[in-house]
Amino acid sequence: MAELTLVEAVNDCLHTELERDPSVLVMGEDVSRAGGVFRATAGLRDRFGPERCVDTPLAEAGILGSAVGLCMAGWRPVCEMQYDAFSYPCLDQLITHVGRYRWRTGGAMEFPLVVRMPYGGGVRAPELHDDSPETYYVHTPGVKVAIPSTPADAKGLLAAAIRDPDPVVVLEPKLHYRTLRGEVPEGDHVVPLGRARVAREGEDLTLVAYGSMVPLAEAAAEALAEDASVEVLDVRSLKPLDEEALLASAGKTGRVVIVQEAPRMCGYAAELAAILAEKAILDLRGPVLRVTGYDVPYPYWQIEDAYMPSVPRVVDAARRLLSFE
Amino acid sequence: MAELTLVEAVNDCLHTELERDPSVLVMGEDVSRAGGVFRATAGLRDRFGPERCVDTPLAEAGILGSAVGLCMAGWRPVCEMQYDAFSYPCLDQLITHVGRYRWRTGGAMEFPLVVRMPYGGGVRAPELHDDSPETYYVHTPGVKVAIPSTPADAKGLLAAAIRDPDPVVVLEPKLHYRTLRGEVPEGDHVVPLGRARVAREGEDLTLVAYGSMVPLAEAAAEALAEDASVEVLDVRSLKPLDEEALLASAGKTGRVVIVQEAPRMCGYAAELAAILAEKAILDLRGPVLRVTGYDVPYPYWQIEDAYMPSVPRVVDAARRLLSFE
Amino acid sequence: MAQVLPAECGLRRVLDEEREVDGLGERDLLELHRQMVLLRTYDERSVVYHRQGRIGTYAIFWNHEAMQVGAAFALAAEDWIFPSYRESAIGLLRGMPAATVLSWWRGHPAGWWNPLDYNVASICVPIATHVPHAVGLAWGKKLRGEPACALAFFGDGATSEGAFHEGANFAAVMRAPVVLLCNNNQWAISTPLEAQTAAKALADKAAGYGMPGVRVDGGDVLAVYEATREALERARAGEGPTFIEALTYRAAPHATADDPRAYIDLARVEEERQNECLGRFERYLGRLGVLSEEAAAAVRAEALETMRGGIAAAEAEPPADPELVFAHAYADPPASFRSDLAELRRILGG
Amino acid sequence: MAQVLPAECGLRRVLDEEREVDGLGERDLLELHRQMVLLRTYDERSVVYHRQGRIGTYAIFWNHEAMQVGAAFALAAEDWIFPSYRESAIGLLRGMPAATVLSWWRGHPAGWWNPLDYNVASICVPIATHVPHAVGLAWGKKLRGEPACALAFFGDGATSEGAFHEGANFAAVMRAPVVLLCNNNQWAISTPLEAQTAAKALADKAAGYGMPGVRVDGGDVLAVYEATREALERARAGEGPTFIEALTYRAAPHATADDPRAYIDLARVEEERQNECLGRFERYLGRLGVLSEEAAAAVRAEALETMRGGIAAAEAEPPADPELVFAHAYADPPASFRSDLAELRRILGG
Ligand SMILES: Cc1ncc(C[n+]2csc(CCOP(=O)(O)OP(=O)(O)O)c2C)c(N)n1
Ligand SMILES: Cc1ncc(C[n+]2csc(CCOP(=O)(O)OP(=O)(O)O)c2C)c(N)n1
Ligand SMILES: [Mg+2]
Ligand SMILES: [Mg+2]
Repeated sequence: MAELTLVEAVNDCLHTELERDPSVLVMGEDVSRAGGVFRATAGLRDRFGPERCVDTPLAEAGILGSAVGLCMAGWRPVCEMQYDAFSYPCLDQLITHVGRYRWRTGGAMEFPLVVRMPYGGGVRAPELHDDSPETYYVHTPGVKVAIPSTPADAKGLLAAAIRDPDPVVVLEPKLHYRTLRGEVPEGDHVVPLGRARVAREGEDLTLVAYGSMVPLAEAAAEALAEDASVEVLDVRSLKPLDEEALLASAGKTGRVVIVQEAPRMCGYAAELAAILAEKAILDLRGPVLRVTGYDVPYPYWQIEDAYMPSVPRVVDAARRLLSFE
Repeated sequence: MAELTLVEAVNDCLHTELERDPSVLVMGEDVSRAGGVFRATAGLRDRFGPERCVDTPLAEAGILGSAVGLCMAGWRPVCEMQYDAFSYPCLDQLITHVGRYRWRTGGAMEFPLVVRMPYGGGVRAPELHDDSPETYYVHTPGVKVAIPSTPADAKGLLAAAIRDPDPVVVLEPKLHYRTLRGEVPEGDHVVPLGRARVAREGEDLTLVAYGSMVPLAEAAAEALAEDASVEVLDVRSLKPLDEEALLASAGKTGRVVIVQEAPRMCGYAAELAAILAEKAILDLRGPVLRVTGYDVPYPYWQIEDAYMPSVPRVVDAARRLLSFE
Repeated sequence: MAQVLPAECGLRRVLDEEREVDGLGERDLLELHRQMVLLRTYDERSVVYHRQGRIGTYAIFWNHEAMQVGAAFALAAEDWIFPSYRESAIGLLRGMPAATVLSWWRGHPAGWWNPLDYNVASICVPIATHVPHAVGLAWGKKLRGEPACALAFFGDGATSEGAFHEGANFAAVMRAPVVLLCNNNQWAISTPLEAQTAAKALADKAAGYGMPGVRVDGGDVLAVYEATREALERARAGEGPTFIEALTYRAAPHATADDPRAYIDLARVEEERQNECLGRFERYLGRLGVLSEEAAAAVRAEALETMRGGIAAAEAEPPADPELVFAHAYADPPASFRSDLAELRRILGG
Repeated sequence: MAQVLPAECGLRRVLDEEREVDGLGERDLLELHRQMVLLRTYDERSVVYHRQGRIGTYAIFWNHEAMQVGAAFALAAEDWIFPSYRESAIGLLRGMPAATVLSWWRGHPAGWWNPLDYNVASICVPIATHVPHAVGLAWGKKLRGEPACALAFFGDGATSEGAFHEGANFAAVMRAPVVLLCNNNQWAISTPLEAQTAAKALADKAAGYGMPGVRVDGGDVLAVYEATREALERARAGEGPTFIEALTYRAAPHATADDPRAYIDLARVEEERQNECLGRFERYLGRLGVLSEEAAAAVRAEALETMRGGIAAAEAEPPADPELVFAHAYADPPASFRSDLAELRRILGG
């Protein structure tokens, strides 16, 4: 076990998977010569050559579109989008082709590609370096989505995504790229998609979160420790979702607050709340609350803290729910 | 009042609005010389000239991107996307600019553009002529979304969208373009955004729907008439949402089934269910049920009826809810 | 500024120049003819089948047979074809049953073929988005040291899309062994070429990508063959992609749903129909004394037979199983599919 | 295929040819110098401010001043400028306070200007997506019979994006009075030009859109001015857009966050720094005897004063009101904003 930051864990994973499977290649803007603007792909060019760690032209749809063709030629491309909001040009390829091509061939061909990108705010950056775009991906049929919150999961979920026969989008919380350190198993390490993680056990209330909202939820749980025993569920695999884990925790605590950084309307928290409203209605001891980003453009950074879900906001929601009768 | 089909009502609206406001122009693929592949823009070129009804090159991002510039020059462009799934290339412009530019200028500039398109399935077409993309639009801050279900609303909501100071996406149910006829007020006719419509009054259960799912919900309500008094709420303005109307109906019936054609995960029905789970929890006499398209690529048309929400599926859900204890 | 070719000249031609293409024997010429007749028959029958309600909306490719056959004939078996809806039947040239393509237009699952069986990618419906796929495949084959090249068909309108641009640029930068064949039929549904681009020639786009741009008479099967063969030689020699502009004219509606009378010049259409590509090639073969009327009649009869068999087979397909809605979206589907399928069964059970 | 210009030649130059640009008097030359010094000073101070933690990440435009000043100087007041992050301070040439631009880089609301005040669009962060905006504005002005033209700045990497392509094609088809000015500094962060395109020259892309493509020495303020002026004359004459490739070299990091040593040739950078654009212009003015050392010193002092005042004013801005999170997204916001704002107030209230 090594102590790695979250981005080092991503880098470790890529080294491991390229070593393990000669059909895996990494492509994207500035991933090769520079090793990625966050150094997530550092060292790959030297170790595996410029043909398996490719600096592409500056064209996100071209990256994902040619990755579809690379899959048809037997490759497993891992595409980096440099930032969340710069992945939007590839949405068309993702929705019209990446999510449909396997189905279009009657299951005869597989498209085991990965799209990975840093996502989320709080990093004091100019606009469009702060988005949480998971809804666009989760809503798209034929695509799987994972979001790690720890270095170990950053490696394990990305490894699972790379080995998965289906296309997977992996969003990495850039806020914690370097601030979060943790034990990461060396070599082979796979965290299967479809399994949530109980980050903290509790009895009275469940905070459901993923990605950069998990440490926040844990801090909120800590802050609430005297009032209530709070469980923190790290969804981590948004699609496929570990519905059992969600319903089990809701069944146990009967009180659920969902924390999401993305804007509220049609966000992932809405999907989780809808599942609870359909399948846990008799377990619920109060409303299902959502603490999310607001339905506004991500603000300029001097006021971004007011936009981002905060410990006080989560605590406030939890207290309202705990005192609900 | 004239009896018009839904697409005739759209056409009537465009004639009325271009006549009324010289800064309104229509642009898109095949909208001018041919009058649109569904004839929605027929007659505009002859009446207002090729400069106010513009055949653009085949490039959806170019259409929406240049429309942003047209707004800066004082125009109110109404952009047609030829089909739902062919609007995906413009998502990048929509998310990064259309929804943010007003905010970016501190509110100094307005972007009163409209993106309208035929959407939805059931028309026996090849793939990618059948999508229901509303989630991609609703989740995008700075953008409003409306979906009419009647000829009168097709005219009135589009008129409201064209006159609105903010960008509005209007999805028109192509399934009913020609099959639905109805009374449409002549001349000025505006249906304000943010107001839902009670399509049918009822006491025991509410079917919430929009667009092509409204006639379906009405048929289901009819089929259920003997078992229960069913209300049908036509959301029609997805964003801004008429939350009061939703909560009022849920408060009255205590039983809600939401019908949506789009895939389920993070669909608009999830947002509605989440609002109910948060704000109507004490009114609910049972789970909030969703009848939606499945989380798969829209199927080839010989089996599309199995994908589309159907009267039997809605009735089945309603019966389950009515017998819930 | 880069020099621009005038739009109507600088076209490579073979038939009208009474040239012969070296390396092409009599057998090849007759095979080219057979393939053109097969596609022509497929197209004409499909329009009839549509009118009879036996297939759905259909994108007509009448008078595009020369460029489709000419380009495909230059390929090796391991080379891939990336068709748009306009080349929906191109698989027939690779041994795909007519029934498969007819089923696609019937919206029946039997219409979704396995690209690996023919090295023919799925029909691309969204304009230009398959260009990067062809580029990626060619690039990927090259990376693996496999000889395969790719041929992508797309229209004049497609050159306006970002997807074309990004794909073409990737092709040149990666020196991908791909041929970008632009079917310039001068219309995008109702939008004429001059409303699509201000370029004198679409081939002028090539220089901007650092690849050769070639203009051929798209109604001349031998000219298209020759140009494609040269492009493939460059590709195999590691010199990267070529852009071929095959100039023709859409002498039929865009699709069965379209009524061009609203926008098209019918006199020009009539003129084009007089000069349609199959007749041109048959007259050329006649002049060479290669094709007898009997032989031609036999080829037509065979093609008609293929179509009769094809539509019969397509119509003999059992109705599609609604449960296929859940098939093939994922190699391993999410758990939620189980309950959804259960619901569907309950509903269908009545 | 269209003829291709070799990359390093065919460059329009004025300074090195000791030419003079007719119509430019001494006052103009000194104004050009003043503006270049202003931008140079803005840039160099910003790097310092960043190191001092007084502004956030900053995109350095050192050695790009010639093309920014030269192109902007050719514009009329009613013409619009569409900058990328690389031209963040271009508004200073239109009277925008330095404090405004500094506030933008400080992530403070005071940094979001009203484009109508300066005919300068908002800084575009996503690559190339503002090209269609510039085209739409120019097209829209023309439709209204207003004389305004648009000038869009974008980089060499931007030419790979679909947004550039679609915008350029619209510009030519609509004959929009727009100048597409490509800042070819030969790097996109760490990606060198040869990994971005296989074209011999980016200007070769112009022919594919049916517009003139011009190559100028981007370090030569007068050459850029002259080329832009000619492009604007064409635009005003209704002849549509022009693509200008301004060739230079990124002699500084991409941004303050970037460390180019990993990928760049430092010797080449050093060489470029020796030949940086402001020094070149000052030597030219010296040779003409137009600029005395005292005058130059005064101009520098004035620019430094502007920056001192600018950063002071930016830092004097009151902390941004968090409630602005809900401002300006909509002209009339949804009802949900009320409850959200109430929540925010409760939280901030403690
Ligand atoms: C992205 C996208 N936008 C719009 C359409 C609708 N559409 C289908 S065919 C067509 C015209 C295509 O013209 P062209 O590229 O010249 O090909 P052709 O049909 O002439 O062969 C359009 C606009 C589409 N299929 N995909
Ligand atoms: C759509 C998009 N993708 C990626 C990025 C990240 N990014 C910022 S600058 C840059 C390089 C741009 O290079 P170029 O166009 O040459 O302009 P330059 O920075 O050299 O002025 C990249 C990739 C972005 N801002 N937008
Ligand atoms: Mg065409
Ligand atoms: Mg550059």
